[in-house]
Amino acid sequence: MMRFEAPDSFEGAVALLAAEGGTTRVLAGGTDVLVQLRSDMFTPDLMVDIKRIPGVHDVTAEGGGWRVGAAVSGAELNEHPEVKKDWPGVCEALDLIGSTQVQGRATLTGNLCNASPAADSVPAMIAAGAVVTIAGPDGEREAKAEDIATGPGKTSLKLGELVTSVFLPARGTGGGDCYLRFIPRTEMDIAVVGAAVSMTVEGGKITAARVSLGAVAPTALLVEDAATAIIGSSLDEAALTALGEAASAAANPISDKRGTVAFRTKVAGVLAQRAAKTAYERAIK
Amino acid sequence: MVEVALWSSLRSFAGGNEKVEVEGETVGEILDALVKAHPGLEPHIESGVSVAIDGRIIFNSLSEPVGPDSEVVLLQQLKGG
Amino acid sequence: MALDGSKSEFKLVGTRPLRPDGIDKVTGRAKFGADAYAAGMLHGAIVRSPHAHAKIVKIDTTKAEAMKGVKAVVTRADFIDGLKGEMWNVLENVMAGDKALYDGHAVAAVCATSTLAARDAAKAIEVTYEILPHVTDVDKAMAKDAPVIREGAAAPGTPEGMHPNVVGYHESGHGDVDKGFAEADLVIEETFRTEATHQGYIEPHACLATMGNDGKGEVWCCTQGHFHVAKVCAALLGTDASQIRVTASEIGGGFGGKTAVFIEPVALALAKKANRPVKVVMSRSEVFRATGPTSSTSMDVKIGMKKDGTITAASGVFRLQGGAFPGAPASFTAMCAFAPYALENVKQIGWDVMSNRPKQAAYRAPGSPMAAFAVESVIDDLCKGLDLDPIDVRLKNASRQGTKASYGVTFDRIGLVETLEEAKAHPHYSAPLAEGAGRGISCGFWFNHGGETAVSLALAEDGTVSLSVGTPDIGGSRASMGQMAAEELGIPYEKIRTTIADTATLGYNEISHGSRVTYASGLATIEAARDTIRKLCARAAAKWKIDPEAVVWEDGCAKPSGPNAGEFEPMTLAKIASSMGRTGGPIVGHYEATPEGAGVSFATHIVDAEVDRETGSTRVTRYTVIQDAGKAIHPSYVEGQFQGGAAQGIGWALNEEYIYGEDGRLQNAGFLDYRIPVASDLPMIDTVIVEVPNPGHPYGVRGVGETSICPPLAAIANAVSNAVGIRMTELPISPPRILAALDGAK
Amino acid sequence: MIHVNTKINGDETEFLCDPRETMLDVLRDKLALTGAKEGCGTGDCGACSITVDGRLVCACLMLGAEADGREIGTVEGIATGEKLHVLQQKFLEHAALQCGICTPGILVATKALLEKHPDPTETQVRYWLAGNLCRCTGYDKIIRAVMDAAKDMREAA
Repeated sequence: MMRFEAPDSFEGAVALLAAEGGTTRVLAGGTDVLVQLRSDMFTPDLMVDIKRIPGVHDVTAEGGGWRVGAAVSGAELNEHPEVKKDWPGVCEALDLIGSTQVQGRATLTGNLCNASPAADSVPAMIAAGAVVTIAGPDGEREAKAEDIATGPGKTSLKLGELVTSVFLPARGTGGGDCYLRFIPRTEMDIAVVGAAVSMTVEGGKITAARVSLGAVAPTALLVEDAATAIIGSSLDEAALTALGEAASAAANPISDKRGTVAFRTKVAGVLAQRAAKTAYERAIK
Repeated sequence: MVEVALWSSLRSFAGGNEKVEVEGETVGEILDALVKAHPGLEPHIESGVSVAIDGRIIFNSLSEPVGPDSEVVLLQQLKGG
Repeated sequence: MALDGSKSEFKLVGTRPLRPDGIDKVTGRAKFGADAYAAGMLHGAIVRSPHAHAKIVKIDTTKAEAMKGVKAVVTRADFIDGLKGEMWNVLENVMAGDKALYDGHAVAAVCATSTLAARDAAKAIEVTYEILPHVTDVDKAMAKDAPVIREGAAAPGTPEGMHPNVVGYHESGHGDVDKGFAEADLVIEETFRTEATHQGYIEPHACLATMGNDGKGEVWCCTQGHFHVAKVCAALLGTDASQIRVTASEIGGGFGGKTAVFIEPVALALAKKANRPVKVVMSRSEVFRATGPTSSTSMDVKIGMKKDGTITAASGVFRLQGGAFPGAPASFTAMCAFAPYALENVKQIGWDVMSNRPKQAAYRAPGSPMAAFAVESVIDDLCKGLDLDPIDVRLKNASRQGTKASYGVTFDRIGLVETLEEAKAHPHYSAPLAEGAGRGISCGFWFNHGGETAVSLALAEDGTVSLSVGTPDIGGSRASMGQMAAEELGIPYEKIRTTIADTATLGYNEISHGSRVTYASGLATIEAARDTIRKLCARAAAKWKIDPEAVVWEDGCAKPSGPNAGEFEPMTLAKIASSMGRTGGPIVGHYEATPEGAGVSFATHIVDAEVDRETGSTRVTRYTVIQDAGKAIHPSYVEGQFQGGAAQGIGWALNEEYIYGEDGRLQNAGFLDYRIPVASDLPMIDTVIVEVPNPGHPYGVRGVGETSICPPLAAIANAVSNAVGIRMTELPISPPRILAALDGAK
Repeated sequence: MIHVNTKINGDETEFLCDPRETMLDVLRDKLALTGAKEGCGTGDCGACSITVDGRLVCACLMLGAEADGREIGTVEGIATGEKLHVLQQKFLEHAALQCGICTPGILVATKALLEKHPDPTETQVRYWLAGNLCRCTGYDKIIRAVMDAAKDMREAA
């Protein structure tokens, strides 16, 4: 029999999770957890709802960046004009997940901790250099977004740990990011390929960049070769070609019901190029 | 006599003929006459056939009248979605 | 019952009144299959095979039976023995016997005091399987070494020496195709494949059943045919059809998929054993895994054409996989394939093949859309090869009144030419096309159906009317029935309430299928109204002491037929009804028949599609449906059928498919990965209603529900093939397939 | 069992639920509010659309236990007494439903849309409704009904 708890502090949540001898799940938006429950894929012994914890619905300015609470929904984040201005790629990535209804609940934290290789917001967070805060029995720690998922459905979180917020760093001037994904329909599908690019542009030249790919490996990839391909360029044809090739080369996908190896490999390059173009336009605007 | 057209896979059960002539004034009488004349047709007719009379497909009604000049075509049984 | 020449002016037919069930449906009050509750009700859950093909060695229910709240468990042993033919197939599908035949095949069921308790108990039923080799592909299932689903299932006429999985054969045609091909200037032969698709109704199957040990049962369920449900349940449980009373709930979509019976006999068996009402509701994954998808196909089509566009010969071989039972609509596919064209030489062959998949169920014009995909693709390639306009070529070869159809009959009045002419004149066909886009057209054909029908029409003392029909309303038919009754009786539409009567209160009605409802129940409604009118006239005649023949019915009143009949004030329906108890008793009109004049129907579709050549993504940007409706009773719902068929066809063409893994398990048993079109995928869908009256209906009605899904597969395939310059021969035309084709062409 | 106090369509409501029961299970099986339908149970079809504190969600993707202290809106609360909401009236006039199983969810979703975007474009309506599957209509008449209702509501405002 599953237990349900809704603690009013992260300390309380950690205590519940750490004390549970059986399996546990943290309930933020629930858009993955409840699907697993209904389809009998996974029923935890303990479900901990964190939405009653003060501050989890808040988006707060911090050191030029933004701290996004663990229960901030896609709809809420996309109604925040300043975060949207600084990190349009992260916002659009979260917004792409599921329907309007799912947007009423889905969170960055949940998308990250569900550890699906195809999670839309994860490549965007990785490209953005997002850092998450983790509460646990040994106190608080921080981790890079790319260090959370370790494989499909698996995370580096230890017993009793949970993510309390996501920090999007200061954007600074000349910054732009973008996330694109390929799906067969226009909405409602899981990404067949996802690509996020974040960059800083000074005087028309890209001075810094991060490129991340989703759904082409067991976890979202941070592709340094792809970033290297465009850093120093003004995103000319040669740089774009090199970017596409680097992205396709980094892709290590499987064939499944959503796409083939050949398709994903090729489209990873196409989307990386298209995302880079949009990120560049946003950076120079 | 009414001339009845058979679909190709039925012909081997009626002496290889594309068309056979039988007596009958309704769909039911024609089907009975077909079985009587060509017993090999019985399992096919038993498992269900439709009969087209002058272009109209008769799905179930055995009492549907058939004239001596009617075009009569046996079809595999039709249903829909 | 033939077309009533005198009826050309209509007051209500052709208008768009609000549907009588509308307010219930916009307020959430309408009761669908899963919305019924009964005192003391239990919840059922079904245990399903996770294997594609396996011997059932043992079913151990002891753990489940010991669980809290569990009231009964049933297996095949709780159903009747000794059934034959299709009833045996249905039982075997409803509850597996010795073998599980597909992933999702029901093997046991349990009921408990809550849905959670029932689901938990279902998980606790231990089934021991011995896994057998399986096959899910149609061509592989016909191969010599294919695993045998079942011996001895072949229908009479199946050629000898075939694999036991081959269970049906159809061959028809006329002329000499070899001679015809020799006369052609260009002959194209191509092989096509389509994957199985699901009807995808949004409401999962649901029912609530009670059954006592006296053999009397009650069922509430969402079905296209509640009389059929009663018949099947009685047969499977060994009781009398008249002892099972079935009420059709509101139905949340069917499209053919709810013509089959799955859970109702199980719910009855559980209810009987537990002696309490039992509700069974399928989950979405059960719907995909265990209810009828359409057949998957593999098809070879060869067509020859002269330089002037004349088709000299056409032949096709159509192989359909229909799941683990006979019944794939291979004969329909074959018979529909070339029906739009007047051909001197034509031959078509259909194969019905079993595999380890769920038993196929009818899906909107079963078998026809796939045939059109193959045939209309080849015709387009011939047009391209001979530099001819695709509409001109179709017009040149189009079937007309008097054409000897490819499947043997001679067509009566039909409307294909009219749809093609409308298509050619439509602004869509001549609109400029965006760079990189393609335009496709296609024709489509469906037989349509009549079927057993009974309708009853009772007057109330206040002059209002209760109309009882026996065909579940799957798309607004209560509105059109009300319109037809009101048209005949000459009273306001609002004075009629149309009800779908249960199986105990009306004569047998065939399922709502074959696009038959507006045609057959409509015809019966008109005739029941005319029967009522005869009775009303007789009452007036008795009052006036004149001959009933001297009374006519006009504008809702009985009137003397002329000056010779005498001079009397017209009597309204309400006036006659108000005194009916004292003038001879209740007035009820009725009509029972098997109308056989369903007119065949044709459509032509035009579609524009844009393809992203870097990702293989296709967007449908413009869509026009032109179809012959004979006579549109309620044009809004006719348009709705056109648009719905087109949308389903778009899904079938581009994204929808059953995906089986190497293990024979269905990999996409949910709306997440079984990708039906969403609102943002589609453009507005323009419609043109062509009205070429059906000679077999008093108002000229032809069924419209099914024909609309026949052309889209081909129309979209033609548009995409035109956009990318490569013939796409396999559905769905998914992005990976398009990219692979483009890469292959480089 | 968990004891929950909530407000549904403005009415104070309390219920007991199993921790595994979804809000949809509670609405339908405990409270007899069967307007919200289960088409998938996995958030893919939108037939169970409700609002929670004004935010559009799928009732199947929410536990009943989460409703404590929230305000829930369902299709049963859209009409005011016997007066239909403009959207409901327009859906009838445009024949925007065939079978009607998706209609409650679509009405709840479009009401939320028009409260947020009173003057939406066709594209906006289509994307907002992408999570509400309709298999009957091809969406054409639904989109027309929503656009027409939006126009009337703007004019009345």
